[in-house]
Amino acid sequence: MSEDDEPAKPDGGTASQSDPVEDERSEEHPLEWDEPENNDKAPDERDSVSHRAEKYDDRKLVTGQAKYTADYEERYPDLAYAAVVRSEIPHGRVTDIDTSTAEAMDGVEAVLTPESDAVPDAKYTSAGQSYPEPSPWDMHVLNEHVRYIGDPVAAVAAEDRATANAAVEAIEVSYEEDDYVTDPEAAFDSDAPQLFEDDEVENEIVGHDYNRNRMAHIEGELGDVDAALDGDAHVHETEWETIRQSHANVEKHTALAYTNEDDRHVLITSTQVPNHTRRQLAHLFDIPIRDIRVTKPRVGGGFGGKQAMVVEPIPLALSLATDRPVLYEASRQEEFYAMRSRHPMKVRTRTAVTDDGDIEAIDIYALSNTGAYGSHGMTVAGNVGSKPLPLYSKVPNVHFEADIVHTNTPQTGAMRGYGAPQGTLALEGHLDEVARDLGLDPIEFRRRHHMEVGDLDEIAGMMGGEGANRRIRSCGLSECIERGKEAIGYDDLEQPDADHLHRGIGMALSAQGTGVAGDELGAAQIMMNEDGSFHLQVGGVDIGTGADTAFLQIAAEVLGCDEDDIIVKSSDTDVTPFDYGAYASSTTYISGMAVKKAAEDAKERILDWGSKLLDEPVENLETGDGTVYSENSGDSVTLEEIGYEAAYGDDEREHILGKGTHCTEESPPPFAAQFVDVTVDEETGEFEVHKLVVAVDCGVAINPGMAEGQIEGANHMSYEMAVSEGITLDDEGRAEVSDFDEYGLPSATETPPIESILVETHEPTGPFGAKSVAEVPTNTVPPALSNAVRDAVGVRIREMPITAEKIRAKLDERGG
Amino acid sequence: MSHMQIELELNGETETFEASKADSLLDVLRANGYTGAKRGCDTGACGFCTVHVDGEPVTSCVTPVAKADGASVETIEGLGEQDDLHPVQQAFVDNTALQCGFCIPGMIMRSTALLDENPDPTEQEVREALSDNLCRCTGYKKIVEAVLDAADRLEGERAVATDGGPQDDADGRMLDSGCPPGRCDCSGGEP
Amino acid sequence: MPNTGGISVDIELTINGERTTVEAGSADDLATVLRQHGYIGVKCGCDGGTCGASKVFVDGEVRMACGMAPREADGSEIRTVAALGTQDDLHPVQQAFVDNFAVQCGFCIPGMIIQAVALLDSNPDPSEREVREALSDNVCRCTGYQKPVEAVLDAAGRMRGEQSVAADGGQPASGPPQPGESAGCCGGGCDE
Amino acid sequence: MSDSEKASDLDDGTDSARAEEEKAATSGTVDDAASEPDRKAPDERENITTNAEKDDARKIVTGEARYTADYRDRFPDLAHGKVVRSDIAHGHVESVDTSAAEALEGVDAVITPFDDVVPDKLYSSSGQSYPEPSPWDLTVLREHVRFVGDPVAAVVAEDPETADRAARKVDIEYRELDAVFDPEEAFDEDAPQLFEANEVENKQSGADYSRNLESHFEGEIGDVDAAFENAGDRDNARVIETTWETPYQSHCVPEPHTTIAYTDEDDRHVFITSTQVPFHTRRQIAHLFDVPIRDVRVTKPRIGAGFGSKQEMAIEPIAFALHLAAGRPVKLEMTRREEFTALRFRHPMRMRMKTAVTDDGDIEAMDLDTLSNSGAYGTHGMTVANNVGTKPLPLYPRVPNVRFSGDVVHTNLPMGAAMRGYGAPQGHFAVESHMDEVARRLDLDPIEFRLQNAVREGDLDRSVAILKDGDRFTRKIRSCGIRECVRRGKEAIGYDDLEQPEADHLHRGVGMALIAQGSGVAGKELGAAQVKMNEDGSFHLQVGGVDTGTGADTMFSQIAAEVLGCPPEDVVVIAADTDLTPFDYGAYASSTTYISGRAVKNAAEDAKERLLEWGAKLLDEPPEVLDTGDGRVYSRETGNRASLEEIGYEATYGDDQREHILGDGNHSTDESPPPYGAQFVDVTVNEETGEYDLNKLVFAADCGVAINPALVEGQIEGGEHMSLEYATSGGLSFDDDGNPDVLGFRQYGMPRTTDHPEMETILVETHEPTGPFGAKSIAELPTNGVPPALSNAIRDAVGVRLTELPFTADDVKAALDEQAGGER
Repeated sequence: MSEDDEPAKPDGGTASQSDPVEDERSEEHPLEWDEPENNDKAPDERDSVSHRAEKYDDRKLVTGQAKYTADYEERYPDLAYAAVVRSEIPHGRVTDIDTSTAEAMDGVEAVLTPESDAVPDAKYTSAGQSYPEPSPWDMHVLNEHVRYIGDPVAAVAAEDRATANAAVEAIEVSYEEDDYVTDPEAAFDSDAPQLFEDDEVENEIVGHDYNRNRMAHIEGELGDVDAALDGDAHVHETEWETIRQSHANVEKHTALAYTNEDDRHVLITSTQVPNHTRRQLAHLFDIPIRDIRVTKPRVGGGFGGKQAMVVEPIPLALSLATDRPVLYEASRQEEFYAMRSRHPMKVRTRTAVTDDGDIEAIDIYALSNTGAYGSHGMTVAGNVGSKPLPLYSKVPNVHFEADIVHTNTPQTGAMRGYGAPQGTLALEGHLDEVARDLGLDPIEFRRRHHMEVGDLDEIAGMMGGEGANRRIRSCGLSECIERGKEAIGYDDLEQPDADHLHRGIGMALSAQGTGVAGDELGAAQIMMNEDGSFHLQVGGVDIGTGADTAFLQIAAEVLGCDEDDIIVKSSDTDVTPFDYGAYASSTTYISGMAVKKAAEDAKERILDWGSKLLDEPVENLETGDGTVYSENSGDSVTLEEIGYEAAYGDDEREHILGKGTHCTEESPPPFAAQFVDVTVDEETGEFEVHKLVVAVDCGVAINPGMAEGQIEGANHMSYEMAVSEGITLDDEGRAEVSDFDEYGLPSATETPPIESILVETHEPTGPFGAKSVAEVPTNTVPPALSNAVRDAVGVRIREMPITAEKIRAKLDERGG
Repeated sequence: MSHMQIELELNGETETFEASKADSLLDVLRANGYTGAKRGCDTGACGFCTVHVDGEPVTSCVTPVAKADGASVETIEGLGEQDDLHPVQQAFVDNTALQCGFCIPGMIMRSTALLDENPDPTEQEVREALSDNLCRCTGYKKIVEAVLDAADRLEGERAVATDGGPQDDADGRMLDSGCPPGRCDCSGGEP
Repeated sequence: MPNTGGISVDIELTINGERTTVEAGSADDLATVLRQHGYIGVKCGCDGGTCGASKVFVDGEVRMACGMAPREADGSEIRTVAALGTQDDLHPVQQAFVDNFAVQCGFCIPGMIIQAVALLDSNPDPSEREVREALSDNVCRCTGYQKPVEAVLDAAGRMRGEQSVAADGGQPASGPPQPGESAGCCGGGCDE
Repeated sequence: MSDSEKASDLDDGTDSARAEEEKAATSGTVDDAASEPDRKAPDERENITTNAEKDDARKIVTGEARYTADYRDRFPDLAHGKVVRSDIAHGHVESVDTSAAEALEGVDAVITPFDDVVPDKLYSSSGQSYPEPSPWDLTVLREHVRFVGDPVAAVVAEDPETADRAARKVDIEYRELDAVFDPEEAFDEDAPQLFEANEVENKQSGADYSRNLESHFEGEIGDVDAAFENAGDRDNARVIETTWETPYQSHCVPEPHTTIAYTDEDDRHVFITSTQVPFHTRRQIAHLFDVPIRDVRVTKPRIGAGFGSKQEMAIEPIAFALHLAAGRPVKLEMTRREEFTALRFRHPMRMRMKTAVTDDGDIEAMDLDTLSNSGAYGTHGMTVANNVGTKPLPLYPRVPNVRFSGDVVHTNLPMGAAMRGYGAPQGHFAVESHMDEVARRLDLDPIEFRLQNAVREGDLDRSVAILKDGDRFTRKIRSCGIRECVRRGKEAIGYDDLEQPEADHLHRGVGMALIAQGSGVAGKELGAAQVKMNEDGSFHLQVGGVDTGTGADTMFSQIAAEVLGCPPEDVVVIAADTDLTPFDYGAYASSTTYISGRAVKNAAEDAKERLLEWGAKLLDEPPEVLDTGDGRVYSRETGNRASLEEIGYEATYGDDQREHILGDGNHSTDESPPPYGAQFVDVTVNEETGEYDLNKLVFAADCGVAINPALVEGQIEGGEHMSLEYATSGGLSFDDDGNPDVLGFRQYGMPRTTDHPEMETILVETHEPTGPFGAKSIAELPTNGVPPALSNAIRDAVGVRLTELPFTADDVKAALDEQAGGER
């Protein structure tokens, strides 16, 4: 995701291409990177890195002993349970809340309404982003002005869940209803019902126009697109539409708040952004940051749904009101209608392409439906352009524009891919169409234009100013395409015997980023124990991806010990250093680099002690196999010996510590080539996906097993985006999905086999050459499946999801 | 083990507790989260567990809970809040009259009992009143000073800031009271 | 505490071999009761019976505990994921999930493992399709089911003794060696 | 300033220069100190020498502070332990019948020395450096019992009552052995022997277990025998010898030893325990139970004081074994009776002091010998006995001939161990009473005589290292306010115009004792700390140092705040958790301010460098002209300023570059500068009854710069209380079978409010260049003074000398009668 499209940054970025400038850029963004030694390790030199180290919490997970937030229940005998009263109307004002019956109920500890003292009335955004957030402050913890069916209005704490739910039922809310609007185009009308008065928003975003329900407008251009479009080249135009997808985290949003014996306001919460949440709670409740502690146990998946302070204010307010620990666990129904979802979008792509297939211009326009509130609205829309477009960084004229519009529908937010899936569909579907129009092989057509090592990518920075331009230092796209083709059997595809069955293959490329360029920070500390083991304290957040294990591997690689010799403590704002959190595919690259720096800092001290004990100059010494050894004499001393000597030695003593902090302007893209093998029944339109193949260049995979897991999970999510209806809404914007059985999450039987291929490149700016992997495979199945259907039966589906009915309709259209 | 129900008027609220006949009042208080009263000897010899029963200071570790049934009990939890201390508590804080603090809840309960019946005690009277409460850290000096200080505060209570603090400062921290470095005697030097 | 919304009842259960009487509020489902008694391996991912995270064995049958009233289970024998193996001595299915990286956030894993064990009891040599069928009502959001399916097939092999598992559970024969294996008991750290 | 410059700068022209250079070379401290702007005039201090409110004070007075036992509610399935102890003084356990106990409902387990969960390794419970300078002579549960109170078995049950009942049902059969209770008798060849050769590892110097000798040591400077001979032959000099005896003393820790042991969801073996030494305990548990150090987590909540009794892994192993046996969290809480009969005590000692002195009061030789009764086991035996000499003898570093020797002997009585003062109280009783006696016999003013010989700034002190080879630990005295202490103490007690009571049978006298201690164990300490800045300009401080109630955490926050330029409450202290905080040797040897505090200072300065860097960016001025203060970074030149909060937000969320401002610091040193004190006692003795009244205690202390004067006064007053008890009451006694007579506070004479005379406390500020902001230690110093000062005061009042603690009216009466008899 890219928050570098910040409102603060005015530069529309019409970057000229003239050579002197290009030279300056080359200096600003050199191809050569002065890389720390030992960062580039040949496979046989790697001890921990790129090994399939066992995920350190797996044994707890498979024995059911791992603790997620709700599992801490037992630790608080006086725990109270929260439940929330939510708006039943799409738009209006709360005129009265009758809490008397609820308050009279046995076991009810507190009932909070927007008027209660414990409920802050400050405006805020739930978006877990840098500060000030590039999202408008347009939310309240509890709302008097409700804007969608699901908006929180009141909250209850009771001594057990049943009582809390009963109390919620017993609360009477009266409304004065306002007109509402659920369609983004309609909402954009000047006479449409207006969701926000001007005084209802602070920290407004560039291009906002609340009279037209527009929370932001963004635009950027390279070269002169209009000129190119008016030129001789063919102009192609296509329109695409994407679904409202649910994160469907298996663990629901859950947070437990209490005040401990040291007066620390503690939140045990299922979050991707502990440090942002700490800051946001402090501002919202006007409590000093230093008095709040946010800690994250095991988390049952985030996918962006927890890159936000979604539920934490409710249990904290209730805990302050009741003076008891309070647990709030959202229901699955709330997950579907009152938490977060992927922005549904309409995206238009236009290109100017010459007959022999040179792309002269690309123009993308996106209309994003941000729902009732604006968290992540502008930045997600920005990524619709800034993630996929750089794939074709050689194209001279590029324009991207987006409007982000409010409707009286459930709130959207960050979701894995963060705009890139919508943009990738619009770009990769479009280019496939163009290629076929021109009678070119779609893959060859891509090859001619896609990004290569050495390119200076100005598109990523198109809206962020030249500072956000980047030099491409690693790119495995060609090999991804090669190996993907091979794996899917592109060149020798067998058609089914039955005439009405047609088999086709579709392909799509994708690029993501690795962290938010110039807007990330990670830090880590290491302490050595006398037995040669280490404590690693790192702010980075493991939400199930295995990040903690990757940290262990990176640290172990540097310190020359086994992963088991390191105890990792992560994401606890009282104990671990700062981190922006788990989003934007930043964890391995940013937090991992901070870990590497901390380990190297400690290693310096270790080698120092080694040289004392071995009586050899530090320059001769290295760590490995749990020892410090001399490359000259071959003498060695174990880390344990060093640990004991450093802690208890006679001469002098030292606790060997290391610290590291990392921030960068870089955000190198990982790449993916997606292949889909489909058979379509031209009579019914029914189709069967035989196989998904996705080849990914994530630089050096710190843990290939975990990297594959990321790819397969992301591809599954991407597949859902292509074939599932997502969260459908009725006319009032009410979610029609209330539980898993109503939501089209592909089951094990409905999910085609996924073959993941790791293409190793070396990214000099990443820890041991690593880039990111978590998001890029989320972007590719919709275009690749659309392309495959086109390949099989010649019809194009542009509106997700792809269904038999739609294919059948198109076939009929064509037939008739 | 035979169990029974015990009803206490605890810090102003009527509460009922499960208890076994063998339990002391201290056992029951601590088992139910009132851990302010400390267990120091189980023989009534150290005073760490001092609470008020019907207004009288008693060592709860040797008070059979059965005997306290129906009684009104005051514990340290019933006095002040951290940001709104009882004047006696505030005086202990401001006089640094505590170190490890294990004896302090008992010490304070004993002191409030004293000041209830004798609002203006002499130093000797304070020492007499506290003579059943042991302290290993302070040598009693600052504790005795704190109780005498508290007597003055209670006397002029209306004049004292709402937090019972000696200065207007909201949390009454000496640092914030602008005492000149090194020459601060708001920790109650010689009275 | 039990959901005393209404009356609460005592029910007799044998949980992982231990006979016990538990108090259950009438509003409680079996998952809640089990969780309250420390069997947190039973997860609740939905509002009842749709995600499979709460699967346990009730008298040998796989049931979603969240969709079951405690009374229904009165007197029955319950096995949760905790009964299968310990962290140092994993059940082959658990071991296969670990070795195949079939676990990410892990929230759905206990239910999935219970289902897999049930499958392999009845069908020691399932096809990939049969595995997918068996897991079709277990919701997983992280893995795309790819590695869980591979893990179950691998486990089937192990249980049929086709692949020998190292004493420590080890890696699947296919997997590359563990970095730790070369080092001594504490990464070469101890001087014995 | 370079090492050598510094060395020669301090060189007093004696042959110490070599030693100095060596020291400077081996220890960075001197140089560090010199290169720091460490000395701050009082008006430059923002957060030190201010009485910052003790960070936990409000929790303590509201009863919200949590001590170990108060965590019970966090563990719904908490089980409770109880120890079964030997009721014979010496013997072997033949059999343990646990069936009746196990049969009780609610009993989880009963463990004996023969169980697998109970390690049979030998270890020392002493929380000291590694390997401990104490013999490994303990086992967790004991088949060979050596005193009444030795742990033989333990029970864990669902509630404390059940555990007690079960413990009473454990039936133990013994084969009794002869016991010995007197240290001199224990010395005989044919005395019962407590340890077979194979029952001890890590033996200490001079051990001879066939004679129950745990350790023998001696060291000499110059030629003491020659000096005595020479003095004996002259008539302008004389040799004076005295003997002294001290009893057992109980720490009387308010909070009995308590431990909760469990294994958490991350498989970490966690101890919530009232300890002074979390990191030593972690290491010892790991070695004893053969689990990796990395899997053990030791954390300490609020501590109900330690005074040395918790510089011990006293009960943690039993709690852990019970946890392993029960498979659930276990709480083990000692009773007061166990505290008085089975835990730890101050070593009883007999001492002989001999000096050669000229008639005009020059001391030519000192010879001190001590016999320490270590009790049944050797924890801290040798090191405590060492301090009997190495703490007080340095009061007189100019004496050319000094000898110090000692024997540490086992008896079938409870264990001596670390206790506040750590040998120094015994030593000061002997040395400072002896000096007073010498002065009176020479007809010199005891105070003038002392000052004539006492330590001065710039002195080179060898006697502190008299038991060590080489000059490494010979120390340069860089700060010494002892004369100022005496001057102001005299004034406060009214030494020069003492009024005698009207009544003829009442006699008033004043006694004085000089006192010295150390600041940490020279060359055997390590402290470390980390500082992390939050975006609002507040800081998290992670430090290994252990606050046992002294206010150390508050002191840490003041030191960090002084460096970082913020108020102490902006420093959130996270301390003494082996998983979360850097390493620390723990709270003992008066090391916390000097060692851990210095580590905090180093860490804060490391973070300050980064602060100034960021300040430089924001203010666009070079870091050199910037400093921190008042919640800001400001320019000394332009006066421009940026608040720490601005810097925090900029560093965390800035556009250009970001950084989490971190600092870390370590401290270890060969230095251990002595704090000094002068104890004055004003007493009135009734010559008819021997009864005496203490009119006033005055203690003047030089602890360098007091970081928090109010907390320092608290330390002094508390130390004097303990010292007062030592002189006037307390002590343990045993019957002929070694059964304890003292079972609780009722039998033990711990002074109450009404027993306390008026106390006056005087702080004499000096600047110790090697300490954080000039600080030295304070906690132990005041524990040493009252016995000698009272002995001297009684001598002053009625002319008799009391040599055996505690002093009762009967002792005084007896002495008076003897004196009368002598005169007759």
